[in-house]
Amino acid sequence: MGQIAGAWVAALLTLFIFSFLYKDNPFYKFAEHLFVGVSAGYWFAYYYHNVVIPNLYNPLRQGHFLYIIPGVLGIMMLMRLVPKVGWISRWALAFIIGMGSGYFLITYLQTNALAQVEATMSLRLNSVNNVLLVIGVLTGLIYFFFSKEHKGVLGGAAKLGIWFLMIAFGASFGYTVMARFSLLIGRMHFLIFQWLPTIPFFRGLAR
Amino acid sequence: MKRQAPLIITFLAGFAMILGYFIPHEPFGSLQQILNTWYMVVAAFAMILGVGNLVKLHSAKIRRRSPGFGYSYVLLAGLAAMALFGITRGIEPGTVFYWMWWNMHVPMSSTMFSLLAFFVASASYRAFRARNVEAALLLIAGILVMIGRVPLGDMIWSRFPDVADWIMNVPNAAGQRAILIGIALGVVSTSLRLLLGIERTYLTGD
Amino acid sequence: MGFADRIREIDRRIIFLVVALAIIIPLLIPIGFPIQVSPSVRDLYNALESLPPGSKILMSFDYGASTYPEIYPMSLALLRHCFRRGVKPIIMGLWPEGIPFAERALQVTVEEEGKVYGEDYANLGFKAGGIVVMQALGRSFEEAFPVDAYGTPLSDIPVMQSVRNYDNVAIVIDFSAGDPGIPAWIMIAQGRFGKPVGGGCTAVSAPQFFPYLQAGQLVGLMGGMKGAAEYETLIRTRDLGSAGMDAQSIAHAVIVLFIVIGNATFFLGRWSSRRNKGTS
Amino acid sequence: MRLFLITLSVFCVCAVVSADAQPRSPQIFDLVEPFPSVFPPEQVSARDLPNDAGGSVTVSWRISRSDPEVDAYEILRGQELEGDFSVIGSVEPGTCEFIDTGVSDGVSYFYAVRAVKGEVKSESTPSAEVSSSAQWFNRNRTSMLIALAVFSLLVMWFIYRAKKGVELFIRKISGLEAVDDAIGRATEMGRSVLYIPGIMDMDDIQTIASVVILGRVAKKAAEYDVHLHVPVSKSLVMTTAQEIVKESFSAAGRPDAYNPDNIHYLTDDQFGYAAGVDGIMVRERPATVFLLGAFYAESLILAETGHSVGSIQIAGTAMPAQLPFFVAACDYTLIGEELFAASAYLSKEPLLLGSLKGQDWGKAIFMFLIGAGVILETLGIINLSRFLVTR
Repeated sequence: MGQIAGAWVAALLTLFIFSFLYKDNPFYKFAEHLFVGVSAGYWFAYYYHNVVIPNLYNPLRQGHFLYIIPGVLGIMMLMRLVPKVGWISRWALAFIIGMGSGYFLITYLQTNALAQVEATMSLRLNSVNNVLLVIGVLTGLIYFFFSKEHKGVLGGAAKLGIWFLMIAFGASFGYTVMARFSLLIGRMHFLIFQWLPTIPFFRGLAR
Repeated sequence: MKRQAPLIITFLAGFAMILGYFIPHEPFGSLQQILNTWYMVVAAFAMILGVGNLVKLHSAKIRRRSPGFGYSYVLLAGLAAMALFGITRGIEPGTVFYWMWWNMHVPMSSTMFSLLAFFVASASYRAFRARNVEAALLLIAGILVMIGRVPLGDMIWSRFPDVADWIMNVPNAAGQRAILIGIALGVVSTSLRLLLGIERTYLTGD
Repeated sequence: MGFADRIREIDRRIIFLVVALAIIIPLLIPIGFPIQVSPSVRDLYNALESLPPGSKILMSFDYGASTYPEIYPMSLALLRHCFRRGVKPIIMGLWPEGIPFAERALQVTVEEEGKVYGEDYANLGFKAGGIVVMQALGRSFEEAFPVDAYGTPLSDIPVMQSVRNYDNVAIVIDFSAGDPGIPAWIMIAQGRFGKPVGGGCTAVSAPQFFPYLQAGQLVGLMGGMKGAAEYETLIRTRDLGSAGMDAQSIAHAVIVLFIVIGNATFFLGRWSSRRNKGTS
Repeated sequence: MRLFLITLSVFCVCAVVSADAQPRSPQIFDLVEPFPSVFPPEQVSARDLPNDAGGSVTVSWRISRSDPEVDAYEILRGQELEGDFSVIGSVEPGTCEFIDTGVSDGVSYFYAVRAVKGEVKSESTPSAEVSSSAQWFNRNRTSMLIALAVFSLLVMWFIYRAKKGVELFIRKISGLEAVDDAIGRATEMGRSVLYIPGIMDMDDIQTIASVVILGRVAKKAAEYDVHLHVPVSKSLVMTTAQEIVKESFSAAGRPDAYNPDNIHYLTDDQFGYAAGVDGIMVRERPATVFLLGAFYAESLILAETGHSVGSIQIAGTAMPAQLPFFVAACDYTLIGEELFAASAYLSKEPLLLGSLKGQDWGKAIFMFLIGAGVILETLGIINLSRFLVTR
């Protein structure tokens, strides 16, 4: 019974969301507000069980007092609610921004820059493909030059670079289209073969 | 002090992350992991601000009887049910939280996600037009890869999959690499501006 | 406003309707486009086909709701193949959402093939911990899963009685959508315990596993809905994957058609406006 | 039969002795009589794992000659050569390496490995002495340190020059040139400006970049007296955005026009957020939509809905997978690096512009490296790329 009720709730909400494609309407508004509420509640409970309990409450109870620091930073964040001392929340914010900057500085330099440069410079110019690859990377980089006007030779190279970028965009677009349809097929499959058969008239569709 | 302290904290936190990368010796070796845990705790605290903001805005809507205030009841009910059941009764299979998650959150999420199929169609109808050379390249690469990846393409011409693969592996790879290297330099420069306190708009004011 | 203009500014809801029909109709009335089987899927099929009846295989469901349209059809095809060959699957999941999908797939296939729980297959349920669980399985299945998904001790399940650890299963199959997934299984089950590993993953992530295939660390791989459709071709059962492929092919064709129409009207419009300019 | 076995054993031993110049294991001779059912593993060596935080030793060996019949290898560890060795782990046949993570730094250990087949155990000679230690620098990452130093110095050098008042030229970026017009359009139409800073949290550099750009946009919105609406997906982004917008409104001389309720939280959930923003778009019909920051699959859902209500859309992200969708559906797209240049471009502050110049020099260096590497590689002179490898 719970399963059939669940299938009906799921199916109706699915249809409510699809109705947005026609135009904004009360059904979509209902689903949208329910979705925002339910998902915010979901993440709230998720954070409680998967972050606060294992990463703050448990360690503190076991006497790892280093964990007082994030607790204090968290409380600083909440100080925003008290206008007079609200400025202290910036300390917590400064910590997060600093941490994020340091982390991304390193990871991007390694995985995006050095790894890609390394992969490109180990190519031998013994095939058309490799020559094209190297030209594509170099001209693509020229497109991103900010401090030189794109004129003359530089302009021509930048133009070639943007062509490579456009082919890349078109190709990735075409590549992902397939996976996007799988998702829609999955939803349609749920509606046709799992939900409709709960209505006696359509029982024959069940698979 | 009020103005300087945040800049110093930013610098120290960033510098600690960088040191943790280069120095395996403790306590530096596990710095990245520790600071990341701290961040998650702060983000969890901040969640109270976010959810509080949501509750405040929608209860104000109800109080003021603003247009569509009825939906605010729906939102608050969903939020309260999910958060309260989740925290008091647990989130394992068999709980109310799990039932709501499986029959409300999951189907709405995947339906929202599946809307992409429609939007991909309308976007390509509009955008894939050979207005100029750039748009034409986008169009041609897109169509060739699209056709090369389904059985239909294979039926039309058996080499279509090879063409699609070539586009993915040569011009696409070149373009992506240029983008990735550019992004890395942008990130490095932005991070340095933040760590050195040159970009500080996020901290100004009293 | 001429005809070309009207087509160009077409209400996008008409496009949405056509897309929806392009998906729904092939689902209801499968067309059956021929499907080319790629070598990696055939390898996986052959690996299972070569097992003697009565062999046991470990099947891990490591995916969630957002990727289920791509991966669920693969699990149906593989379970069918196992049951028909008399191979006994032992099901488990390292993602909490994986088990509900496994149960649904079992419900369908068990009924079709007339199999019995405990005799022909077992479901150990979900266990959190990823790599730690994989390592524990290497020592003993009972250590990782003291009871099955329904609370029965493993020693009371006939099919599990002769299974101690990886040594007693022929192959590990992983339905993988991320981490923990295929890379971790290769590292532990294949690398540490020498078990062949095969599986299925999303279309987008398939290319990153090609090196493992080339190195022989993966015995075979299904990528996306297309992989599922290819496996269905091999076991001669048309189902979700094939139906999905029909829908996908039609939807692709529809999009390409839209692009062609869009361009045709665009050039038609430009041509007519140029001509008008000439006469005025 | 017995004679045959003895002959065979002797033959085996001779083969072993002649094949290996390494110290012979005394066990082999002990095992001649009776017939050796299992050969021990050989050449056991143990070394400290380099570039780590200590606490780990890597043991390696050559597999036993009777590997196909062996059930397992057991790894033994002792602190004295003549003392007790205890089993610390066991691995499958065919394996020739084991990483022991149960050691204390600075303590000396000896290792041995034995092949096990049923009840029979055949042990190798012990390894040489080994002790683990933690390193103060990960040498695998030297190239990263150099790269980091070079780029930091470049960026700082150009910032320093800008401070000295050296004029810097910056080319036109059309997506950013359009910002003024886009906000002006909202004034003319009497509609709002919607700013979406992506779905990631404040620890993501793209979100930080986006929030800084929000500051510049908010200042213009305040000057033009336009309603600015910022729904966000993370609580920390909400608080930061509120601060920045408030500050920008004061800087524009309109602190009274600032309303914190215009910057509000929806939900942490990716598609829940997309559903909420779509609702806002169709009901509010903003004149202009900014989509700047880290986006995933929701990118096209938002961009298509924004287009359908007739908004001018300026998008930008450093997520390579989402760029094609923005390029296809939006009026202007900031591609990758351009997103990070936006704050400098919009502010026109010399110090920030200086850092852009530093970025350009970075690109030039990389281009030079690629060119040189490819030429040297093609001519077969040297493989430069291996100097860049980091782990």
